[in-house]
Amino acid sequence: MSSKPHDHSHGHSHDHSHEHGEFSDLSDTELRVRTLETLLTEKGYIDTDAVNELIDTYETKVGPRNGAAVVARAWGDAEYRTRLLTNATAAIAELDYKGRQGEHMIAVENTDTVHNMVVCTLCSCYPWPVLGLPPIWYKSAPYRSKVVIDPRGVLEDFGVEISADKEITVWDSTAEVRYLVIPQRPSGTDGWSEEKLAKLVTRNSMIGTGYALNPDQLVGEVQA
Amino acid sequence: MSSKPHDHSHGHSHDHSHEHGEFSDLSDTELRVRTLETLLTEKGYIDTDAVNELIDTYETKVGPRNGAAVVARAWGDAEYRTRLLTNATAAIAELDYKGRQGEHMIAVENTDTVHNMVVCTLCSCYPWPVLGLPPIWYKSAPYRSKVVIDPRGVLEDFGVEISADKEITVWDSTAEVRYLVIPQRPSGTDGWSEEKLAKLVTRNSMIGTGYALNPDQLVGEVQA
Amino acid sequence: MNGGQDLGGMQGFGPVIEEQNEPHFHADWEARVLGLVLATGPLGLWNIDIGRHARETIPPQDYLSFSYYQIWLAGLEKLIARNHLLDEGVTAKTKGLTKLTLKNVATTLARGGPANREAQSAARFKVGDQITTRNFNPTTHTRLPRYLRGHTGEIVIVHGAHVFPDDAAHKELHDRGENPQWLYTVRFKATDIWGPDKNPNDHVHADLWEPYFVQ
Amino acid sequence: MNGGQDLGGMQGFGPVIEEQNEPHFHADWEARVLGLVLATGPLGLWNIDIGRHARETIPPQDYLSFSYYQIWLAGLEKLIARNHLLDEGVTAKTKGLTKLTLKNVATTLARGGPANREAQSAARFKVGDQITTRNFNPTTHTRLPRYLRGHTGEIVIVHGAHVFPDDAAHKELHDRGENPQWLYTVRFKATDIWGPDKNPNDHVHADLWEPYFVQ
Repeated sequence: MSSKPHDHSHGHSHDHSHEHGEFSDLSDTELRVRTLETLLTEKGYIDTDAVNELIDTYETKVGPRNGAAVVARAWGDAEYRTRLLTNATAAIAELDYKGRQGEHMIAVENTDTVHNMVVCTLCSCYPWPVLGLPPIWYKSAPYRSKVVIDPRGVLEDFGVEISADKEITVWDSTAEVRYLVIPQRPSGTDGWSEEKLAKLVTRNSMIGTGYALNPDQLVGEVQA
Repeated sequence: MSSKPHDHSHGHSHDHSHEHGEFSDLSDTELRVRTLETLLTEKGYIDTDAVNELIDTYETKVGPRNGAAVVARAWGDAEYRTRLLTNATAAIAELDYKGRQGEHMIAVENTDTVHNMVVCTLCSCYPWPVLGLPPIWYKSAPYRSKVVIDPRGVLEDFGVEISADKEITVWDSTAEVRYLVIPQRPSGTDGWSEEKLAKLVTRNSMIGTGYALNPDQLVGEVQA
Repeated sequence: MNGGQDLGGMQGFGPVIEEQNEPHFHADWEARVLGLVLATGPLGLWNIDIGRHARETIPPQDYLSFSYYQIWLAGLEKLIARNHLLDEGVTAKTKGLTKLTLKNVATTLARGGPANREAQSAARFKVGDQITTRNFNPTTHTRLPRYLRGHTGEIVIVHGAHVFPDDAAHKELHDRGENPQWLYTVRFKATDIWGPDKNPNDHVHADLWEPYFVQ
Repeated sequence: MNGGQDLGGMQGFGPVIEEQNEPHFHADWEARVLGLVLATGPLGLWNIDIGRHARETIPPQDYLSFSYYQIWLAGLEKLIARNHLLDEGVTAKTKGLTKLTLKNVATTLARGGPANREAQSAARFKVGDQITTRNFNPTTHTRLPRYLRGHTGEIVIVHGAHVFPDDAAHKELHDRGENPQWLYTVRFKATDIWGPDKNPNDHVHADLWEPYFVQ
């Protein structure tokens, strides 16, 4: 039994003081945000309906199913795959996915010899039009710090096995270029429709922290 | 007036959880320490009188007056200065200052052309036998991060002026060698006794974040 | 700047943990912060690089303790304060600003903010060239992370000229505007960046502007 | 390891602020932590390098938020837990350990813990030699900070052989003991370490062991 006499309450003390960014609990943060929104609205800088629509767009309309459709088409259509690898921004726009945080897209393809992983070590750059908003782990210090120095350790964290003689290539999104990983098409999917193929394409497989699902993983699997 | 709607309470929230090191306020820390000491004592690992004596040693017996005596002697005694610059550990031991965190001493001398500053970027290494326990700022992230990359900025933080054509040399205590800066002897102190000279030697002047006092600063000046 | 945001190669944060069935937002205020950031951007008072610098100047101990939307919130508060948006007597009208309305949301998002610009000069490097990154440590904004400074890599993509963040983030310091520079994807060997014990098959790519290279 | 402790060259923490009339301790518990660390060291269960590694493995967001005695406390708790000192039924007696007593305090402090050892071989470098530091990024303990990796400097002092922390901190991983190595003070130009905009007069010195140098 541990003899550590301290608890795990949320919040910890500071002996040093600093002048900004502090708040004691979530309700304080909530109050800060509410006050900010109220003031910005009152002073005419923002429109509540627009704010709601912005949130709704990324909560319900834009997400990794977009990217899955792109990948499925690339798997099924050799000419589309070539266009995607040559000019990803245009090829993705063919499916009407474009705009903010997807202005300059590059698609990188996993093969038998290369596995791609995407990160933004400096902030949280992520291809919104095809993947939606990034998950917490993508924006977190553990992922951002580790994947460039120990990508194999990150794959282990995700329970993903990879051979030591396969190249791992990490793409650090340091500019306004955004990366989409095209995972390898699973075997046993010959003749599948794009709709059915898309179901195999998980969000993590398009970041590089996972593979596409195998057909036998499809039943009952929640699509991330 | 600032319109920021958040307060400055001590403590802030964590959305992520981690498994150790958290505690909600100082009284929790106090409780942890008390429990730890009680258990260690009960199980026979430590002796309360010894713990008290260890604390008392560094609270009341060992401090920067030791270093000031060393510096004053070096200022007044050319042969001692040579011994100090050649073998600081032995020269400092002549004054009976030695032991823990002073096992391997090097004295570095400020001149008209070189100003020395001491840091431990990786932890808090400090020459205890001559300077006692380090002040908070010496152990703090601002000092440890900045003095190696921007020593002139640190001097500015301390209100210390230095010419751009004087060399600043920083000593990062990465091993068990400990550094003592010998500040420049102020003018107007000819013929002063070692006792009187020692009063000019501040703690900061022996770390390099200050100069020795001038004679006219001596009256009413609290010796750090 | 070498702030809390410059995380590449740091160690000790523990494993990457994926939350199962992660919601888009973990509290209502997170959604509002996203909305506020997206809604205030079109006011045109700051660009993406200024926004990033506002976040990366959060003191490292806070940057690393905050959740990501707390970082965004702290950054947004700075930008709002710096532009005096909430000062007494100041309104969008007095500032001559037009707010984003509901009917413009979709087109604004679809337009995004392309960073490519007409080149001011010919590209100095081509695919296959070896480059060495500069060693510098500005206190200002840069997108050359510490772990890629002073290393040699190979150019694998030439993107054209893009807004140069190191200048675009600092209108207050100098008047270089967007100062577009050639942008390249550079391929580095993991063994070159991190040392010989790394897997010799592994590589890291980053998108770097011409001024980041030793000329 | 590239943990929260590796602070050299980080930016954004703000100015160095000196507390006027700073007390030795800001709370009673700080004094007790100092006393506990100093009193448990002589039990001989860990050395200074193991102690440092216990502190630097505190997650960076905590390391940077804790006060320094909180860091010491968290490190001490780890060492105590790892050595099972407080497990049920375990005592100093059952472990065969002798506690530091009052009468031994002065001599124990006066003796300290010298790190110099007999050299296992001749020194490979002498004063005036140029050396280049290795580029490595171990997850284990090292005293070669990130900001000094892959840089060239000049040897200015030869200290003799000292306990090699990278090995002494990791008895659990390998049995190299103290593996003493030649220790040197190396002088680096600020412009070499940080870039050409630094003052060409300025230098940084660090104490580095022979295995840190490219051979």
